[in-house]
Amino acid sequence: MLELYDGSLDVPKILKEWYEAEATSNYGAYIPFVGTVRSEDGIDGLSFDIYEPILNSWFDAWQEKAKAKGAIIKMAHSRGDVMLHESSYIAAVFSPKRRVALEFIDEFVEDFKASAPIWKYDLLDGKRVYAADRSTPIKGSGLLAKEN
Amino acid sequence: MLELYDGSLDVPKILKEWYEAEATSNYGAYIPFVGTVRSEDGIDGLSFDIYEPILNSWFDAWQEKAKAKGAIIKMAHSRGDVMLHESSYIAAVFSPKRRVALEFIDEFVEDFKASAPIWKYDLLDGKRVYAADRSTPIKGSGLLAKEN
Amino acid sequence: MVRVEFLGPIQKPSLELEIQNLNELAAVLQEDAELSEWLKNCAVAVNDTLVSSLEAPLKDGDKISLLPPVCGG
Amino acid sequence: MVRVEFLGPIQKPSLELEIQNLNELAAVLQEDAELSEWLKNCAVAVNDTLVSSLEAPLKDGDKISLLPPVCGG
Repeated sequence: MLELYDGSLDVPKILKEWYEAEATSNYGAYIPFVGTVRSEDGIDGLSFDIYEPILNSWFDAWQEKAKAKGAIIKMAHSRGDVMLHESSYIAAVFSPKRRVALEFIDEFVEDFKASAPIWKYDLLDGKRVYAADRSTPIKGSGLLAKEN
Repeated sequence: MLELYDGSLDVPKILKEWYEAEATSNYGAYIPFVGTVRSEDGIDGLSFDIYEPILNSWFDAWQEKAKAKGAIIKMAHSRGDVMLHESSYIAAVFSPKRRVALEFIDEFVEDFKASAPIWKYDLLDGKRVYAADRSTPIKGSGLLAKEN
Repeated sequence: MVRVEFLGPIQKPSLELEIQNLNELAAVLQEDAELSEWLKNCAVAVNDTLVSSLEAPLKDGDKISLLPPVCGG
Repeated sequence: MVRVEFLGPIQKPSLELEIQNLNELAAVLQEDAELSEWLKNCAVAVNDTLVSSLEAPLKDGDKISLLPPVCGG
């Protein structure tokens, strides 16, 4: 399940809904990862653009991987502005046993950072500034550039 | 923070309390691990004994380790009976950045399983049966046994 | 006719182009000085599937997307 | 006099013993047939600190705990 929200996430509500939705699915481990906007470099917050078609297919491929190990993944992300100390991202793995969940949440979050088609901007003095220095080119980037 | 409860854990409430307690602490990552009783081998539930003095010192040592990396740990565990599909364990790491939290939650949960002075029993036909086959001798065990 | 979209921070309107493959797209886009820095770091999707080669033929109505470096979370 | 406690699933009442060190404790407990299987897998704490050697001297009032294999979570 992939949920996109305008603005910040209601973390307690989402964590509760996901927990209750799987209450009788017989998963022994539930590991959410919650990402929250930190105060640094004088920003007022962050802002996000999402390209949904590719985000959906990327997520579906991970859901298949999880399924092959008897696990499931859920994810929520913000669109638009998220202010300091608000949260913009939750990913969670449910699995029968702990090792699968502990390994999966790590792999999933790292690939999310490297591959999910989401663009981050700093909110600085009322402006939206692309976070170029913290962004990662998607694998295979540069295809259209001049060879030299 | 280490919290012990009689019976099962109110997971949504605890996850919410912990999230809100650190809302302005400027941690970028919050990773809870939730352990839930699975239906297997015909059990009705699990039951736990805890030896608090050593659990506390074990936990304090981990809190120091976390602090050295700018992180904090919280943990909740049940005493006594916890029935099928109820939860008995939550551990959580808060840290400024994600790598520390992802690595710490894994190391912490694994050491918890190997070292925390908690004993598990299956609830089977109204009896409390020590889960000997899933239990791990604490490092250094066997000190008092006959050498042979 | 194919449509080329620039995603995220590349502030550029879509293009409609008469091209047969991605090699031709590369040639067109490389002439845009503004885009040359982006091209080095952009991934390319055809009809919302990422591609790793310039050779695949394009057909009328295809949608091409340029994806600059990402940072979710 | 030291007190010896058996934790968790070892269903055995505490003992009060006049011993000077853990070597003496080992000798006493090894004579209890019921305990011999537990001893192979038990960790030992003196005053709630786990110990890794039998040599440390015991003093009057010390509390010794035997911890069988654990399984929290």
